[in-house]
This record gives sequence, C-alpha cells and structure tokens, in this order.
Amino acid sequence: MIYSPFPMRVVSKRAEAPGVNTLKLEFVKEEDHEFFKQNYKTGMFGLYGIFGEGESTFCVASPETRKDYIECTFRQSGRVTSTLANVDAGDIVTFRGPYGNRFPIEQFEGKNLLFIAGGIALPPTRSVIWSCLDQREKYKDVTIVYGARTVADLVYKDELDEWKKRDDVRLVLTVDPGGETPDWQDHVGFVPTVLEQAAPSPENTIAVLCGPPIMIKFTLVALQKLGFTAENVYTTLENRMKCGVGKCGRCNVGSVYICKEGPVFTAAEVQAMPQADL
Amino acid sequence: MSEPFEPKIVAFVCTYCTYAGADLAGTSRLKYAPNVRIVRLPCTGRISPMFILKALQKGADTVLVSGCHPGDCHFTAGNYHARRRWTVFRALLAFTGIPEERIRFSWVSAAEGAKFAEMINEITEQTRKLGPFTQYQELQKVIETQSTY
Amino acid sequence: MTRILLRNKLDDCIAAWQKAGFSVFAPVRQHEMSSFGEVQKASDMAFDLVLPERTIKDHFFPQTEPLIKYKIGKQQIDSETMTPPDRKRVFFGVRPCDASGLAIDDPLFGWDYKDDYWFRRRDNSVIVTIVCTEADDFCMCTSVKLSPESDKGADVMLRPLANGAGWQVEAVSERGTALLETIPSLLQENSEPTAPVPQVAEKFDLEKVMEWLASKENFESQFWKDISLRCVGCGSCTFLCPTCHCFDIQDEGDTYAGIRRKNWDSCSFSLFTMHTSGHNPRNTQSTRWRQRIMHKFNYYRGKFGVNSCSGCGRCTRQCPVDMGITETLQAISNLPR
Amino acid sequence: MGIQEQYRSEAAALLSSGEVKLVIGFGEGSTADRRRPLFARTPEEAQKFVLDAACIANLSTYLVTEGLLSDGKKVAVFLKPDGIRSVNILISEAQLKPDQVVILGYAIDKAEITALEGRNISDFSLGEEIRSHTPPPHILQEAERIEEMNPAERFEFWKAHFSKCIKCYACRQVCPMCYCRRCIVDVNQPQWVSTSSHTLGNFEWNIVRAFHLAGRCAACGACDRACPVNIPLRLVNYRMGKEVIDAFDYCAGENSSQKPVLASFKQDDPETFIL
Repeated sequence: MIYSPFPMRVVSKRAEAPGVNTLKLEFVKEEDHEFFKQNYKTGMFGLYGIFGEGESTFCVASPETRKDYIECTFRQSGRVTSTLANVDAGDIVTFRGPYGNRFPIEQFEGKNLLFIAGGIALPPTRSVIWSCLDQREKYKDVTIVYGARTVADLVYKDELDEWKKRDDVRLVLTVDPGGETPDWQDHVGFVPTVLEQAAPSPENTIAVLCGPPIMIKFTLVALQKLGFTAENVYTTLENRMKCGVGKCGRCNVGSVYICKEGPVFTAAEVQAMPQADL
Repeated sequence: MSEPFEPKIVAFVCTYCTYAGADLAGTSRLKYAPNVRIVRLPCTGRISPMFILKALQKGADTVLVSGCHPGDCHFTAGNYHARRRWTVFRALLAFTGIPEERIRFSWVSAAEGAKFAEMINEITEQTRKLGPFTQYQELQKVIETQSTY
Repeated sequence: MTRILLRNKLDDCIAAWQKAGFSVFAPVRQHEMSSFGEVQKASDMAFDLVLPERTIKDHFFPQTEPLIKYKIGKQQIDSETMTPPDRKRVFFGVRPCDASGLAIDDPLFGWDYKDDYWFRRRDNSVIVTIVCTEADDFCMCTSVKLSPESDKGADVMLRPLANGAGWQVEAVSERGTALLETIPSLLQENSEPTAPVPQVAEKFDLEKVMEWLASKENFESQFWKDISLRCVGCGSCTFLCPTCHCFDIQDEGDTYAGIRRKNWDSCSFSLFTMHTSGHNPRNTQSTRWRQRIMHKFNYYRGKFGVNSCSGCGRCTRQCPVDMGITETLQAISNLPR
Repeated sequence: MGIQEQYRSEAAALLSSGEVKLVIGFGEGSTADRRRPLFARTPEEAQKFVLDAACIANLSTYLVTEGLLSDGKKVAVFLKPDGIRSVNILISEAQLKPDQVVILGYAIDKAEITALEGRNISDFSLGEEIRSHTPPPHILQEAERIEEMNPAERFEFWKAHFSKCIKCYACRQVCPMCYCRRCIVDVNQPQWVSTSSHTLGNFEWNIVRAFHLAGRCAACGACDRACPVNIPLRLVNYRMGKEVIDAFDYCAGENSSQKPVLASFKQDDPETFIL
C-alpha cells in the first residue's frame, strides 16, 4: 500500500556535530532491499520514520554506488528527529522511498565537478560526491568547497580528512568568521567569498550546490561572477512534506511539486519558480 | 466467563500533601484498595484538565484529583487556582455527559493517611457499583478499527 | 422513448441494490447537518436540498483514515497496514458538481503513485447523479465550464420529471449500465417531459481569470493582499470543497501502540507549510489564499488538464467572513486589462 | 442622518485626520442578507461601509491579527456590545492597549439599530447590561433540555454533534479570544489534543476549547455561526459562562480592569464538591 514504509534496522549511529547525527540503516526484508537497489539514484530522498512519532523527510546521504545500506544525516529539531536521534543500534525505524528525481550524473561524465555545500547540506552533496568518486575515472577535476558556521558544525569529519588526503580531490574547507578554533588551518570566511578566492574554472564544469537559502542566494552570485551559467549549477530544494508522492499538496513552489519533480533542480529551474514561494 | 470488573482509578496528587498522605497510609500499614494508580505532580496547580481527559480516554474508570488543603499550598496559591479550574471543568464534563461521580476531588494533607485510605476504599467501592467507564473507551475502540467510510 | 424510475419505486430500487450487494448512500439530514449517509429506504433521503452541506468526497477521502496500526514492544515493533472496507456502494442523488469533483481528483490520486485508499473506494462505487432543478445564489458550475446537467464523474444520470413523479434514467458509463441491469423491472418506458434545468448565470470570465493567473507578474500583485484581508485562516472552505485533497499524516497513540492516520489538512493553515526551522514559505494568509486559487486554476490545470473546482459554491456558502472562490475570481475578472 | 451615514462620515473623518490608520467595519456581502468585514484605509473607502441589522459579526477578532497594532497606531472598529465586551476581555488579558482602539459602537434590537455613545473603551460601562442580559430563549431552552437529560443522554447528544466536527478550526479562527499564536492542538511535543477528526479527538478538541473559553467568552456567537457543520457551540459556551457567574460571581468583559477568572481566586471560593 502506498503509505506503508519499509522497516529498517539501525546498524550504527554516529554523532556528526552538535545536534546532528548520522544513522546507518539496513533493510529488514530482502524484497524491500531489492526494490531500493533497483530504484535508488543519487539525489533522491526518503521519509524516515519511527512509529509513534511520525515521518520526517531528508535525503539519502549514501551514494548510489553503495546500496547495501542507507545513511541519513539530520539535525535534531522536531518531534520525529528528536526521537530518531535517540535510537540505538538494533532498533527498528522505517523508511519510505526512494522518492523524487536525481542528479543526472551520467551527464556529468567527462566534466569537471565542483561541489559546494554549507553546514547540514553536505549530506545530499556527499551522496553525489561519493557516487562520482566511486567511479572516479569517469570525471575530470573534482573540487569540494564546504563551509559551516563553526568547526564543530562541520559534518563527516572523517570523510573530510579522507578527501583532504586524496590527490585527485581538491578540498576547500571554511568556517564562518568567529567559528574557527585556535588550531584551525583552513579558510575563515563565508562560502561565496571563499569560493571566489578558490576560483574554480567554469570551463566544462558542473556545479552542485546545496545549502541554506541565504547561502545559495549569494553563492549563485559568486558562481555567476566566476562564469558559471545557471544551467550548469544543480541544487536541491526542500520543503515540508508528508506524503512524498505528490498527493498531500504542501511542498509545491509555484506549480512545481518538490517531491515529484524535485528535489534536484538546476539553478535555472529554481530561478524560474516564483521566488516568493520558496 | 468474563473477568469480574476491577475498577481502575487514576489519582493525580500533589507531592507535598496528598502524596505524603498516601505514603503515610502505607507506612502506617493502613489497607486500601490496590485499584489506584497514583501520578505525582509538583502541585495541584500543575494538574491540567488534559490529564483528566487523557486518563479517562485511556481506560480509567474514575479519576481522583487531590492536593493540599486551602492555605497549605507549598507554592502559596496553587490549590486555590486549581480549585477554580476544577469547578469549571467539572461543570463542563458534566454538561458534555461525563457523570460527575467519575471525577473526584479532595484535599488530603500529609497527616491524613487514614483519610486517604478511606477515600480510596470508598471511591473504589463506588466505582465498582458504577461499573466501567465505557463511553470514551468505546470511542477509542471505534478509531482502532477500519475506516467506517 | 426513454426509461424512467418512479419515486414510488425507490424503496424497491434500494432493496434490489442491497440484494445485489451494494450499500446505498444518499443525501440525508442528521443532527442539524446534511451529508451523504447510508439509507435503507427512500424516506431516509433528503431530496429537497440544493446541495448537502458536506460533499461526497468524505466517502472517498475521509476526514481521518487509519493507514497503519502499530504496536511498540520492548523487542520489536509490529505494524499492520489498514485498508478501507471493501464494499460496493451506490451513491444516489449526487449533484453533478460533487460527481465532477471525484473525476477531477482521480488524476491526482493516480499520479504515478496510485493512492489505494482512494481508488479502492472509487472502483467499488457507482455514482448516480440527479440533474439540478434548483440553484441558489452560490452555485457557480457554469462559471467553471460545467453545468447543472454535466455527466462528468457520473455513472448513471437522472433527470427529474416535470411532474415530480420520478426521474428519467440514463446510464453514462459501463458501471452505470451494469447497475441498471440490477433493476430492470423497476424501470419503465415513458416519454414524460423532464423538469427544466435552472439557468445558472456565469459569474466570471474563466478564460480571463486563467490568463491573469498565468501571468508571472501577477503573482506578487497587491491584489492578493487586498482580497484576502478578511480571511481568518480556518479550513472550512477546503474541508467542504469537493476537490480539495491535501492531507497530513499523523501518528496517534501512546507509548505502546497507535495508528498512523491520514487526516485532512488545509493550505489555509499556517502550519501547513511551516518548516521545523521556523521558516514558512507561505507565512501570510494572503500567500495561502493565493496558493489555493493558483492551485485550483493554474497549477492543477497545468498538471492534469482540468481546473480543480467543480463550481459547487460551498466555499462561499459557508465562509464565516463571506469570502470564497467566486468573489476572488469575479474580482480578477473585473480587473482592468 | 441615519446611523450608517453618521458612522461613514465619522470613519472618513478619523481616517482623513490621521487619527486612525484603519477602520474595520462592514460592507455589502455576496447576497442581499450577507455583510462582510470591510477594511477602510482611506476616507473614500469609508463610504462603502454598511451598517444595518445584518451586521452581526464580532469584528474585534481582527484586532488581535498578528502585527496589526504593533506599530502603536490606532484602529477604529464597528462593535456591538458583545464586541465591546470582547475588547474588555482582551484588554484585561493584556492583548490590547485601550488607547489603540476607537470604538464605533452600535446596538441592534430586532431591525432597529442605534448608535452607542462613546469612542474609547472606558466610555462604555457594560456591567449592568451584560449581567441583566439573558440569552435568546432558544439557547436557554436548549441548554435546559440538556441539563434535564441524564449523563448518558447528554453524552449521546454531544457525541452526535461532535462526530460531525471536521476540525476546520473555524470556531477558533473567528473567536477574538483565540489569539494564541500556536494553539494547543498545533503543539506536537507532546501532541496533547489529537489532530484527527474522529469522534474521540473531536470531544477532546471541543472540550479543551470550551474550557479555555470558560470565563472569557463574550457570548458573541461567532463560533456557533462559523461552524460549517452546525455544532451548537453556543450551548457549551453559555453553560461555561453560567458556571463562572454562579460559582464566582464573575462576568467576563464587564470592564477592562477585571482579573481573568481562572487566573485569580478568592480564599472562600465554593468547594462543595471537594472531599
């Protein structure tokens, strides 16, 4: 039935940042897993739930190249996320999905990739990053620009280290002014500024940009300055959702249902939407 | 044969007086009916009418609300405020069809262990006579079944 | 020559349908409210209504619907999907606008993911409409290009006879033909004239309205603020609308057990779109009212080719502050070009 | 000059002098017997005001619109005595500043409509009138009929009515006293009142709302008229109003300085029901 979720077992929980956790989930039923394997593409989202509290929407943070499990990273804020943040390994939660569209990464082949993320928006970006890094030979230069408010707010710290060590990835890390620690070695500054300094070439490059609305707004300006066209910038939108399948009527921005036609859009598509509805 | 009816009584009590009174009943080895479930709260002023409604919905046959005698409130006036609220809430429940006997109110001080024990016995007996409070429970059952449409 | 069903045969008709396994629903008056309810005999029905206060939507997309029953144990969580009752139903005496409402919502509930709860009920139901003989001040079907004798969403269409003795009967779908096959002896050949269909004046120029709505610069027009100033933000227009379909999913229960339910929700409510972060894309009543109108007369049309309004007029009829789709669209229609 | 013309020109004068930024009154409705709230910001718009016996809505509900009065400017509003009563309650609950509201008062007696003297809330002394005011006979009769029922019958009566509730919250939205920015039913940690509109959830919602209005209701009947499924909310609100008079000699909205009844107490409040 349409609104029935898959039961998922919690494999592990990892604290990422204050109030931010990553859950690694595995399928309880093989047929559910089979369905997921056939349908999941990077960029899609799901409704993660726990009976008694409800469901909450966030992206699948694990890449399409690793479908044995689902990872999700979320900030503890409402009723559902507060409960999800308190589960332990072995607990059963639920997953409904994967829903929505995806990043067309096969179209990115042979191109340079620029990933830009802010704060808690690294998870959707990370899904694409690994999907591409796991097939590294298909893509040219990979640049990742990631910023958070403070050093503590950076998520996936292990993976950041890993990317930093790789010589086939250029990682630009930054924290907002005032968010640095005494031993912080990387940039201090807002993402758009740091991005402009890093000055990646727009030549044959696709940008994937995820972050809070205010960051997106200014980063788009920076990208434009660097010579990127809105058609070559991909981003994800999120809105409150309940059904995830285009029925419940709350996620639309103008005529666009984020859950069915999104969450992945090019910046050009986002600019065509009524901005007042975002 | 169905099980004989055992009343379920939920008591919302303030910790300073009635809870201490119930404690005294226990330490004094006064016997009172085991049908009561005591929920301890800081003050009668903290007892929201929602608590009473929820208890009735979730299967309580009678609800008891009890706290310090007027003038004895640990927080000076919590029970005076509570008293006004109860007056109104009691009238409201009665008007919407919940028998008044299903919600009982009392003042029991920390020294009144005997009063507490007697009262619980009396309420239990009265509830036994009234029988189970089925009105909300039946509505609860309805929502647990398939959609009626 | 056409077939007619006499009013005095209605009891037999209900009995025949019940015998064929149908539950029969019709407009009824109960506890100071008119709605569709199950009937056993013709006298249970309320025929004098222009339109019941509640729509037929209630019986396909109920105000609250159990989806999943769950039990939370120490070791495991058990869940069980709940399904709507699998029963055959005849809806008798539906007005064309209400029937159209069902047809309008079908593509939405079937959009890639099929909403089983809706379609199981749709598939098991036969809609018998009665063409209107009366319209009130709020009826506006003609304004949205439907009519008091539209057969959209209907399986059988009845036209009241002029003498009031019964209805001319016409099956307009296969399901309708099959339904009439259960009552062959109750129908008779007759050529009684039918009662005239009321003239419902067009209240606005729909083409012009849609054109105005489609124009991007009007999205942030002051018009929306002015027209929705008195909206108090309740959900009665959406809940009594035959086409509004928005819902919420809520878990309801206690620590040990409960039910996940699909409940009506309304775009008029401020919490409808509010993010957990506190950001609300539609944070004023004017943006919410704009959403409702745009959704009905622009977005829905773009996706499914129809406007999401069947012109029943309930939104205006029962609005506590006398707002409604009619007034807004009239105002748009009257804007200088 | 009739009262309608008098108030039109008064509203226009208030606006043109800049004394108020907005006048909330009534305009023509979608049918001959309907009137709808009308907001005038200019003297010209004030000419559209209608005032007659069909103007029964309690416009004070708009005074608590978020942000309306936060600029400190004044608003004028057409109010019947029940609306003035609402304003008193709102002031006593610190939701309004008395000087921000200019009242264009009127009273309806059958088809007759008369102007009320005074423009500031302090000009109106309603105490006598409210206390001596008896609700319409049909409400009294209905309420009495319910009181005479036994509890089981009463429960069935309300069950039948509450089962119709669709939780559209029209009752709450039109009520001047329901000014909470986030209603208890919209609070979900924990979810005290179920949002589902099944009969049990509807009992919960309607009981909680009635309780929250106890001793605060101005008896304007807005909720009752707004209810699209015709639940007789007037009865339960009337019953609550009667209770606070009988038990505490308290009448909501008599003046703007009274303390809210459930936020105050007397040491000798009645307690016959307490063991």
